Amino acid sequence: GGGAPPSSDSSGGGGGGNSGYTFAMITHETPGDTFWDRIKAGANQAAKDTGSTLKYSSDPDATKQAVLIQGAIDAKVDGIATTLVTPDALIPTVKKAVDAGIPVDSFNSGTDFYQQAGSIAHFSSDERLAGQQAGAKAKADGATKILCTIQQTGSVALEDRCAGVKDAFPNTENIQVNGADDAAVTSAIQAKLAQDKDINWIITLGAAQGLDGLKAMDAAKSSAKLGTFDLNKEAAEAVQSGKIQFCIDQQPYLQGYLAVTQLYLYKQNGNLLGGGKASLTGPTFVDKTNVDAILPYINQNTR
Amino acid sequence: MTDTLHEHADPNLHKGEPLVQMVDVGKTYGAIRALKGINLTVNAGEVSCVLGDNGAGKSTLIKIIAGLHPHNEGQVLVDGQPVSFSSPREALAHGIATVYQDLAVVSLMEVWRNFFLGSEMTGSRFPLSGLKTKDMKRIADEELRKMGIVVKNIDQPIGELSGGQRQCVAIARAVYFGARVLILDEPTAALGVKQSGVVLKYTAAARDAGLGVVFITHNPHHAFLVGNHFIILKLGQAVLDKKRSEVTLDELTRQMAGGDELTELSHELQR
Amino acid sequence: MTDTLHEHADPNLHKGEPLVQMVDVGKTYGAIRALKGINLTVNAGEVSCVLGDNGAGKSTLIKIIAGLHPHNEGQVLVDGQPVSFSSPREALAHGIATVYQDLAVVSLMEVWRNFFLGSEMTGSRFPLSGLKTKDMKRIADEELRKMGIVVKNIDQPIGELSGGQRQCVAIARAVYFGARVLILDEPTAALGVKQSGVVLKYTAAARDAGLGVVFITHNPHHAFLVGNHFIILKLGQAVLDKKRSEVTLDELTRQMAGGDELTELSHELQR
Amino acid sequence: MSQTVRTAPAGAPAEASNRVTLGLSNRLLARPEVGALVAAIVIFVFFLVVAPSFRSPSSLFTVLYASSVIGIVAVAVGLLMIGGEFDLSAGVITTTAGLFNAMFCFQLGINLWVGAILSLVFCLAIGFFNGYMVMRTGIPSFLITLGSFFVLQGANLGVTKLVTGSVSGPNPNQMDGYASLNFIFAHVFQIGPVALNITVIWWLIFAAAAAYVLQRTRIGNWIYAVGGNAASARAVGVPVTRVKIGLFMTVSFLGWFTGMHLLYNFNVLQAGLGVGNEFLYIIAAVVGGTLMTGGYGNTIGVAIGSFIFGMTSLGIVYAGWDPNWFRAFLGVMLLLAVLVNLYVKKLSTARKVG
Amino acid sequence: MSQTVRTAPAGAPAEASNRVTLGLSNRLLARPEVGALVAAIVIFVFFLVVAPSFRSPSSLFTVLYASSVIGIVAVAVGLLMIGGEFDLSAGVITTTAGLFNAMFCFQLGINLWVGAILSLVFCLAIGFFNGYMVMRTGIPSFLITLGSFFVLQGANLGVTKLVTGSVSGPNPNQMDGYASLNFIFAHVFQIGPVALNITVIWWLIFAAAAAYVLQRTRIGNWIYAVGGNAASARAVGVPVTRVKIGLFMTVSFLGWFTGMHLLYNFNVLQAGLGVGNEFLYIIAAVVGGTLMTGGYGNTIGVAIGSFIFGMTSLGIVYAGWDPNWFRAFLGVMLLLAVLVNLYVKKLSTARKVG
Ligand SMILES: Nc1ncnc2c1ncn2[C@@H]1O[C@H](COP(=O)(O)OP(=O)(O)OP(=O)(O)O)[C@@H](O)[C@H]1O
Ligand SMILES: Nc1ncnc2c1ncn2[C@@H]1O[C@H](COP(=O)(O)OP(=O)(O)OP(=O)(O)O)[C@@H](O)[C@H]1O
Ligand SMILES: [Mg+2]
Ligand SMILES: [Mg+2]
Repeated sequence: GGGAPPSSDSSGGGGGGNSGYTFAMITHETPGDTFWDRIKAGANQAAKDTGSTLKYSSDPDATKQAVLIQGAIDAKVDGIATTLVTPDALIPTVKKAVDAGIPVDSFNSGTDFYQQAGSIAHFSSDERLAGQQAGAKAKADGATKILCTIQQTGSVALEDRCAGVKDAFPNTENIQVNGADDAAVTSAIQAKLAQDKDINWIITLGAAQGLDGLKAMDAAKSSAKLGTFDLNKEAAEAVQSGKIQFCIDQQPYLQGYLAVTQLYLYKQNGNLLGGGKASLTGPTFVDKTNVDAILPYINQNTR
Repeated sequence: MTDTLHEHADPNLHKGEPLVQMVDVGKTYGAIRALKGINLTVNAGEVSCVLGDNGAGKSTLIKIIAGLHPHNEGQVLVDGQPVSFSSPREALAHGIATVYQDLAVVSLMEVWRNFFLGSEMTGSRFPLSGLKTKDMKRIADEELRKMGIVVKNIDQPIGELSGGQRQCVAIARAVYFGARVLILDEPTAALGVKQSGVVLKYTAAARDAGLGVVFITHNPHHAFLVGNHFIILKLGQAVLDKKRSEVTLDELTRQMAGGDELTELSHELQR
Repeated sequence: MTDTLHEHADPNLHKGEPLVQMVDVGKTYGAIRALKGINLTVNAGEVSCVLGDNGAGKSTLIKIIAGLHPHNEGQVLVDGQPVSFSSPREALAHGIATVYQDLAVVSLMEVWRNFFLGSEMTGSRFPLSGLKTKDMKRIADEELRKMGIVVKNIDQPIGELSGGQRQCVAIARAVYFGARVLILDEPTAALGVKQSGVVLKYTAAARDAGLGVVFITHNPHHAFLVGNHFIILKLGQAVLDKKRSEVTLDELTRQMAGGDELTELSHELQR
Repeated sequence: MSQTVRTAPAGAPAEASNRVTLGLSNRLLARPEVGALVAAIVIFVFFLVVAPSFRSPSSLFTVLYASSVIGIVAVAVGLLMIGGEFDLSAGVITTTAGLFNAMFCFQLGINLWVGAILSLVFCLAIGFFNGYMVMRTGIPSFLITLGSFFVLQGANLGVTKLVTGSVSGPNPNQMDGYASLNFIFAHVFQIGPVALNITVIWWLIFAAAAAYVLQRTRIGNWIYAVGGNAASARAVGVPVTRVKIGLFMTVSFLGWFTGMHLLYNFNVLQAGLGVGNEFLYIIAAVVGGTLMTGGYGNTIGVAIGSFIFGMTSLGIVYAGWDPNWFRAFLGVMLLLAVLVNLYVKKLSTARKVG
Repeated sequence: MSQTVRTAPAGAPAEASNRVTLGLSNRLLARPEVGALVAAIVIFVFFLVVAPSFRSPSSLFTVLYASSVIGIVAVAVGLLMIGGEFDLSAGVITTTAGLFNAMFCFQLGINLWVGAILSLVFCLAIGFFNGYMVMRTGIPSFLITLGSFFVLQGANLGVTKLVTGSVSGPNPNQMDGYASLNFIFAHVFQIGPVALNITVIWWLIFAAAAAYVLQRTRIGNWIYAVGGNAASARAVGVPVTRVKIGLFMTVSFLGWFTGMHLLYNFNVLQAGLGVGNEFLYIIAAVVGGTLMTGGYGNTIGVAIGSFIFGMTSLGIVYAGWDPNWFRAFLGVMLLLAVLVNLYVKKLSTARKVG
């Protein structure tokens, strides 16, 4: 495993050693995305710190995610942490888990629905809010027209981000790009920049697409500015060198870590975080002012 | 086999009555001309033989009657009505059954299923009613035995049979279902002497039952044994068109192949 | 055509020398027995004829020699060495060229490409060296003309030719490339009298050039014209195995088909 | 071995001598679904051993449910593949069906039954279009349905955005007709400790019905024929065009059915759902012994193929293997299933009777 | 019309009578790539009209770049399809190639050239494995390569995670050999106002080379033959197994090549990249006139197919159409391209000379 923080021998929340708990984490990850990798890293660290076993599984298709939750119920795990990306589709199954006496907490998406689902706590960033703040930043920077790229067709969370940008700055246009192919993303953004010369700000919804966006601006000789959601090493370095204005960090590591730790503490102590409200892990902005402090954490895969 | 034919033959057939007529029919495949100005009449109770060199257009001719390719020129009349079949199903609906030279069977399917393909026996007319599997197997087996073909297992995929056996299945099927006009494209080519004899007997029986038969062959001997009418094609055109009474076997053979080549050859090869 | 043969024939062939020997060969397809206890010798400068009913196992026999199916029992010797070819390429490397009854050509490819398939003419031995396209077209055209086949366009996909024309291409190819042993599976079945004559002449010429020839046919007349040795198969076993000197055409015909069926038939059908 | 060899009297060798009746065991082995069945059993036992939580009956029912959601459409896709064609729009049409129903009724405020039936008509029209275009133009079905795949995917998103302003459809669970539709398409029977989703029952019914049609009816005969050799089938009078169009419509019918399940089970459908499932259907069919080139296969086999797929993808989770390697395990399992299938088929033809 | 009809003297009808030499225009129309070319021109003109920003030369080069990244692998996939097989692992192998190179050199700190060459060897081994399994077992290539698709996808993720601790590969841009590799695989030539990526040149070279091999060499003849009728080809002595394995290795070679471009152009590769591209390659090949069932096609056509795909997907952006409908437009465009292609082919055979 990569860069877990050098933690002293774990002693989380009053327990420690081998707690004997098995928790299941079920997400809508598209395999091979650095964002989800951070979530897993946090969750794994939390499992290690609390001496629990973590079973992770994922499927981007909500209906199959529901089946995976059902599988966790069948396996009689001690707790379930799940994302609620399509709340209506997942709530019935989550309720089944609750009925079966398995505590469930939720993270990443589904802020407005977690209580209805019977989830004990929720850790997320508000996607729409994040989008609004990004839009506001661009506006303050003198945006005349914003391009917002969506790398996965029909995803609620991504649509929310762009909708947020549009809330803050109505002259925003979306395009769909193929997130599985950097070359395709680059040429699509390049084409859009050529088509609409008014665009002087780009907001991408993933770090890799942000870097593709830089390539596209180079090639199109565009002087637009770019901000992105999510962080990775290269994006952070681009922030450092001023090529990317900001990265919006929702601290995925923290989401994963908290989701598992919450389950552990709930089983161990009945602790609940958030006081009946969702706990926000973001949005936080990484820009020139704070990137130097954050970069080391990024390098160890915890931020 | 004669019983099979009489059972299935249309009772309203009258000898000598024209069933299919081709008037000045022509056909091109894209840039290639395959047939031109063909006149042919298929009468009930008669065998029309079509002979000709390789590539002369014999198969093309019968594919037109069978509804597999439409013709480009001229007219095809069935029972006096001009038709242009757009599918073999329409031709079959007019009682025209065909044994093709090259597309006889569906290799992956069982022998009996191939035999009944397109004319399956079912319990009722309802499209989802059960097949009479047992009857079909029995009949297929019987009909093949009548031709002297004993397949090792009637449930075998037909692709596993030998070339001649496959041909026999196709012929037996056409005879069994051919109610008015029977078209045979080189039926005896892949067959041994014995099976050829059986096919010729079938052909004669079909004729006697009042069917119109079109018999395509390279073998003037076979043609002369059963034919009432002979047409020789060359490069898509008819070069001979005569009644049985107007022609002799020798003339046929000579016209077909530029003379008694075989006899000559046997002299030539004699050691 | 004789020149073609002499050009390509292996000069080290000595008449009467055994090229291919089958000793007690048997073959089963899964549960189905196709051949049993076959002994056959193909000598240089001789034509061995294999006759038999449909499904008797003739094609199976030659597929074993040609390397298409391995045999299950017995031994196949080529030039005295036991072999079990795992692919036709190995058989071809031993100079064994075959015309198959059912898998002759690649329909979508041009006539001349089919003719040279597997033995293309190239500028050098380097695998990416250019094809001698012009020469190949010319030769293919010439060789086909020698058989009396004139295709309308040598660049046509071979699937557009008539059945007999396709067969001719396959035969011309095998003769052209068949350096030591030539195997023909019912080469004359789809052919007219004239083309059949040409094929028989080819066969005789190949024999005279010292090649060993296996000639499979249903037609005892054709067999008798060229054969030195006759084997009749029935249900996978040899029921007759005689030299030319030991047999007459009548006997062959009778053995093949249970007697002079054709003559009988002609009486029966006479009107 | 239990084969019987009937040998005719020596006097009549030409009549029936080497005629063969295969024994039961050989006839069984030769069926397309048996290889898949053996593979399924091997994989099932394997997971029973390595994954303790796989052993509970409720796990089995979860696996059955997951298999059924793939399996229902896979039955139709299997039929279509036996008939020699592909349908790449089979995955997204499920979403189209559900979204159409939900949005239509939500906008007009009418009973969900009306929307469900209109949605069915719409889906059948898509299937008809696919089949008609394939037969009419002669363009391979892979391309035609790829086109409709893209168009439907785009329309799912575009229309949903247009109508609801977001990328997910409206929730129908407060609307008229919900209860009865929910019962038909998504009811869960509690049988003691385990939950049996009604889709499992539907799946088995559809698979059995399709197996009957294939083996026992004239239409089944025609399906094999058009897949095995369309030219020959046409030549003997099989209505090739009608059969193929019917098959495309069957796919869209069962796609609609699955869409109804998704809608009434999950209530809200995202417009991007279903993409990629078309290949799962094809995988299920092929693992179940269907020939990619048509003319050979069996829906019982396809059902087993769906089960293998469902079992494998959940089994890996039950076994708790490293999720990073999930896809690799899945690939290895599929290859194993196919190899076992092949091995069994080889067995069936290698056993001699002569 | 410009056809010539040579009619032999009447005295020798059997010799050469209805022999035909097709005119130039007919011979042109009959080529597999001409339909695609016409379709490409139609779509090109269409976008010139509807999308003003499409008209600048730099837009053309952007389109060419996008086409080349799909097109390089599509050349090999086209060859493979002419040879009668599929490769579903062609998309992910690009990522495997890049990740292998980056991680290997990063871990051992050696020159990138070493890693690039080892990566090539590794990719060729995968191609060999695919081909060998297909030929050895007789399982359809769709299934075998589906298996390797899953395995590679899983391994990309699992190995990267194991080695780097994250799901993206290391950045090679500070390592030895970067400059030269970057030049070969990802250089951008500035020609006046426009930027020409070197991949475009490679793409044209590969397409032309493949076209030469197909039309003018023995191996090309064999490729057509194994795709058209493998049994017949084997019967006349074509080494079917070697040809097919060679084709699979060609696909993995060009997959490796594209992977190198991605690595040296974008530097950091995420492990999940490349999934789904395998179908774009197939689409490009089929739109370019390649027969799905093998035996017919042409790499020039495949290159045009890639261009149509690149042009369509970017043209929609240049035209500024509603992005929600992107996929729907794409689908309609593809169908149109295929229909135009078909129409042209019909024209070529419908013109009479007799
Ligand atoms: N589908 C096709 N496309 C183009 N040309 C064709 C097609 N089918 C046949 N032809 C051509 O039409 C001519 C006549 O062919 P046809 O098959 O009718 O001959 P045939 O008399 O049956 O010959 P054979 O005795 O060899 O079977 C041939 O020159 C052949 O090349
Ligand atoms: N691939 C196969 N699988 C199973 N059985 C087969 C296969 N090929 C041939 N057979 C069987 O083997 C026997 C011999 O077939 P073969 O093709 O050798 O006959 P043949 O003598 O060439 O007949 P014909 O004169 O009709 O061509 C037949 O009963 C046939 O059904
Ligand atoms: Mg013919
Ligand atoms: Mg044979």
